[in-house]
Amino acid sequence: MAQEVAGSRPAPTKESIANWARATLEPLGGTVVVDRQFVEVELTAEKLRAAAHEISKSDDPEFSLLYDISGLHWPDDGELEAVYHFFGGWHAEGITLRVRVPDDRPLIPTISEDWPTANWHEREAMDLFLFEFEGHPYPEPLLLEKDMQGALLKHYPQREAPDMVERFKQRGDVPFEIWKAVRPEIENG
Amino acid sequence: MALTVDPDQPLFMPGDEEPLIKDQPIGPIGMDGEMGGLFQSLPANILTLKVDQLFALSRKNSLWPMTFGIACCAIEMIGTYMANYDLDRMGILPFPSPRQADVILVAGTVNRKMARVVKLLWEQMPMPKWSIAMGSCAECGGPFYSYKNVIEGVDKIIPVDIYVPGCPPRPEALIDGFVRLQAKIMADAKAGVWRKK
Amino acid sequence: MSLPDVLITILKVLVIVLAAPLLALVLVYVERKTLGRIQRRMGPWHVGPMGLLQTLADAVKLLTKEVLTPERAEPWAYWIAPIVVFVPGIFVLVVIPFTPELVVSRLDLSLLYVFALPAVSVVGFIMAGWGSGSKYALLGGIRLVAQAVSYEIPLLFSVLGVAILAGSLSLIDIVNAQGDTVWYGVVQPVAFVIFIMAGLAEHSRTPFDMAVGESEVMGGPTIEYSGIRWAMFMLAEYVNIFILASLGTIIFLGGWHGPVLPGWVWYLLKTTPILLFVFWLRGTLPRLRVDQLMGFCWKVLIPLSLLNVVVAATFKVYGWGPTVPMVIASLLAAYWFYRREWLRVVAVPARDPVPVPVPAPAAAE
Amino acid sequence: MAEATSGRSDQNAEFMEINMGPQHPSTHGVCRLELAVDGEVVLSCRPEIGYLHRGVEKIAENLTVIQLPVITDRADYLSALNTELGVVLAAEQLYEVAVPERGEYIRVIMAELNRIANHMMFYGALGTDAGFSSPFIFGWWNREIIHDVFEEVTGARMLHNYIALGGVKQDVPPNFKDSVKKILPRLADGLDRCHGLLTDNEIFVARTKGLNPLTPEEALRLGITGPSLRATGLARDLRRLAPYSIYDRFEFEVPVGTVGDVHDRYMMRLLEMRESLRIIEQALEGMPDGEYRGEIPRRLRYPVGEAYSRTESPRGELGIYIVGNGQNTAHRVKIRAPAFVHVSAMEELLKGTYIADAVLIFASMDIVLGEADR
Repeated sequence: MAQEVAGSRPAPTKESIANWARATLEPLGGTVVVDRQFVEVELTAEKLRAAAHEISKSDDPEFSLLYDISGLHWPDDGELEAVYHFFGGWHAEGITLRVRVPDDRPLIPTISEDWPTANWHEREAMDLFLFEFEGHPYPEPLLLEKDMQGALLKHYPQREAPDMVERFKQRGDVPFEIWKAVRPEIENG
Repeated sequence: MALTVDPDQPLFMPGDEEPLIKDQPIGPIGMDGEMGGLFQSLPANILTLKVDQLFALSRKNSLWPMTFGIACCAIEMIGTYMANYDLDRMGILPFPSPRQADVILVAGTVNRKMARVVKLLWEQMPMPKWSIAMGSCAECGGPFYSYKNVIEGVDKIIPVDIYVPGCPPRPEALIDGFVRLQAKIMADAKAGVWRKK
Repeated sequence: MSLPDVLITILKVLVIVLAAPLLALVLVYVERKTLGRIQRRMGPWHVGPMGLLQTLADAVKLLTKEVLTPERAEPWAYWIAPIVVFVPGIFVLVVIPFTPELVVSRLDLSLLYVFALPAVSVVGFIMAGWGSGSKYALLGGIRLVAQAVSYEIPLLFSVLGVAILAGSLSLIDIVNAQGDTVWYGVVQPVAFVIFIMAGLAEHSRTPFDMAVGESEVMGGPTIEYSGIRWAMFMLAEYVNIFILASLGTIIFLGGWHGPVLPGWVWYLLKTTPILLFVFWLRGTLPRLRVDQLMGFCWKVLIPLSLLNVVVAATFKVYGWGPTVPMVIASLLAAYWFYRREWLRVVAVPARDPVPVPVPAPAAAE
Repeated sequence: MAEATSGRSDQNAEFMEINMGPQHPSTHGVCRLELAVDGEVVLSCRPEIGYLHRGVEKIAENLTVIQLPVITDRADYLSALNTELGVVLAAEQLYEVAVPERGEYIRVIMAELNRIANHMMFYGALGTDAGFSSPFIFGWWNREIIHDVFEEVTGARMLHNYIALGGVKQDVPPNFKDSVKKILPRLADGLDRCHGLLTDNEIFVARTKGLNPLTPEEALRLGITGPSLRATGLARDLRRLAPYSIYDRFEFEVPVGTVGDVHDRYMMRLLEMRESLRIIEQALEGMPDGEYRGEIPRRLRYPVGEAYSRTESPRGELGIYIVGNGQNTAHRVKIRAPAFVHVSAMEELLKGTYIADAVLIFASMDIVLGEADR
């Protein structure tokens, strides 16, 4: 598909992608924003699967690379946001989908039928942001174990800097003679 | 949102009795005596110390580390094996299997998922065995100390002999670590550490 | 056999049993030095003068390692495997005639004896592979057996030609037969090359070390061994290489025959190049895949070695007359086989590259 | 691909379950491949990562924009300078900071040197997986030459924290130009040696030609980018397609493969090294004197907004997504790692191959686990 397209047609520009987005994604309830770096479409979670299918199926502005799914956590307005970056295979333009979900019920439909690479991106988002992608073929944890998930949420506990004085006390009086035995060995070679 | 994070409770490996993560005492004290010296039960006298020093001399000159790199320190470890800082001239030859290795060179960050593998490899190695914690990630968690998934230092899992500081440590620092380990092996033999007191 | 003869033979066998490990230590040192030289670095240097005591230090360290048996292993198979692998190497050393008087026993079927015994060490590798209970060991063991057994055939055929020429199966007669006439390596060039290649594959040396290569099977059947048992596998490998090199000189390069120097010096002058060639291969050739390995043996080596037997027979019967065209024909056949059968590169239809439109300067903001 | 991940595809086949475990000499770090093997043929493979997950993105949220390259270096530790370039381009997009000419030229030279060093490491790893250790040493001679230059300029061999907001942290030493001019012929000679050792080595060709060929559509469907995608015939190189920094001033070809098999992927990286040498020569002539770092705003608070930078890292296309919300630490730093996608593509690529080939295919994707796990 990318083969015969590449040679013949000029690369799509940002405006042509914006028009295409207004034509196909607006009916799905998406609002198109153009003044950002790439054309952005804000969607509700239910319409995401249909929009992803449209993007993967579309041929004029050809999109064949799902770059990544970045999760964002807005703790003050209690929402989780998933940002999907799609890019063209033989041209440099791209389109971004944004989905905002309340963080106590983060349900997003999976898009791994149309985009195979989304499989692992969604599993990673599950690990790090506790999203729930319903319909995911293999929702096992990828990076973190079950009891450690949700690492990139803002209230995830972090380890404070160690208090060195207390750590030496905690080590107890370890006899350092053994190390002294090594010292002369090194000094005189 | 169910955030069931309790990373500080000790990590249990399936089927082991005491938790994986606990402070290991440093150095040879941690190893329970039988370090492969002949006639362990003999006390430290003139004859046994001389025999130990002969074995220590041969052990220090043919330290075989295990090809087991985790992160950026592994690249510097490979750099040390290569032509410019050749470790083969000191008799240090990397081996793939833990059975033939004497030294476990933990080069990189150990997180909770990797801790079980490091412990398993350490137990698979036959005695006498030593361990080098290479890089600040292996010593104390390094730049990733604040992330709960990272174990702050390999000495929480296995007893460590030599700490090589640096992030990543230069090949010269790693060679200095090996030289110190050789000195330590000779010192242990002289001090009769392997003998029953 | 009178009593003193028995004692002398026992003494000679004892010397061989002690010489085998020392010989292996020297070969390990030479290999690590040559590998270092190929890769522009020094081999072992710090241990002893010029690193000479390095392999001694390795041996003593391996002797004093802990003796452990993996809990998933079958104890008997695991314990006996190193012995079954190491001992045939020593038995074969007993028969090799370094010089007319420097040989332990003058067996008149020594050629047959020399090639029968390494087949026993293959059983040892199966015991090691299955006995140590690890999947990689099993995989490595099965690969090694398939390789060793199938490369036994071209090895034997390549030597069959020489046996026909010399008219006897005793190594000493073969060397004496080469004394005045031309060496068999010249009459049978293809047989010599096949002998070396099949020998390498028999003991899984590079480029045929599929079974013990460390990037896939991490050391093959010897993965679970530690300490002295692993050392026995290593010693067996190096003793086998020495046997391969010395058989190569005896059968193809006319053992101790040489114009002025004494016999054993000529023997060493001919064995060391073959040894260095084997070590040189270790530094410069990658590894074959299992199916390419087998294809190479069955489709290339065996037909060529059969052709060689025919060449030997014609030389025996008709002398030099028709043999020269036959030798040339066998060389051409070897090259043709090499090009057609062996290097079957999978031909995948090439496609023309997909041009990506370079964005007009205006577009590149 | 989706159904394979839900466990074994065919239950009845009698197969052996092998773990090419985290500690395996040819997995280039800590990734576990669960292979279901029938004899020698791999039936299904399920890659398992997470053994090196160190929370680079979590720690990046505690750091200011000056400290950010320190932690992102350790994500992809083999091409640290290219990752730094991506991070700093995104930060400059957010802070709207101009970079002087000299800074841009120094960045391009260092990034291209880092690309050569990374491809030399790839060359060594692929050669060792093909069966012998000499390529590692051949590759590392050239890496050590480049390490000497890196030490002169940035002070560190591998993880530099040298490219900073607005240019570079400190100016290059006065003899920089001729020290780099001196190593270029040595690198070109080292590259020819590497070609001589492996490229026309018959056994290497027999093992890698025609192994795992890919068409552009399959590669794009699996998300493969970078040299492995160019090997399939699609000449997609971000330095040419969406030129960032000053790459549009240099003229260099984008090497393109024909079949997309392991041999083509290997050739792409070797030809790319030659192109990088050409870029460095042109950049050395064009490097002006003067300011090496533009002026940076006094208070380094992150402006509210977000920025996405795409750069051509030696492994694939690296995307850095920084979201700022007014505090002095970033709200979110997302690293789009090509290695992460290539490991997920392994599930599809390793089906039906021999174990020895599976090792080669894994090595041909040049995967660094630090970047895949982040």
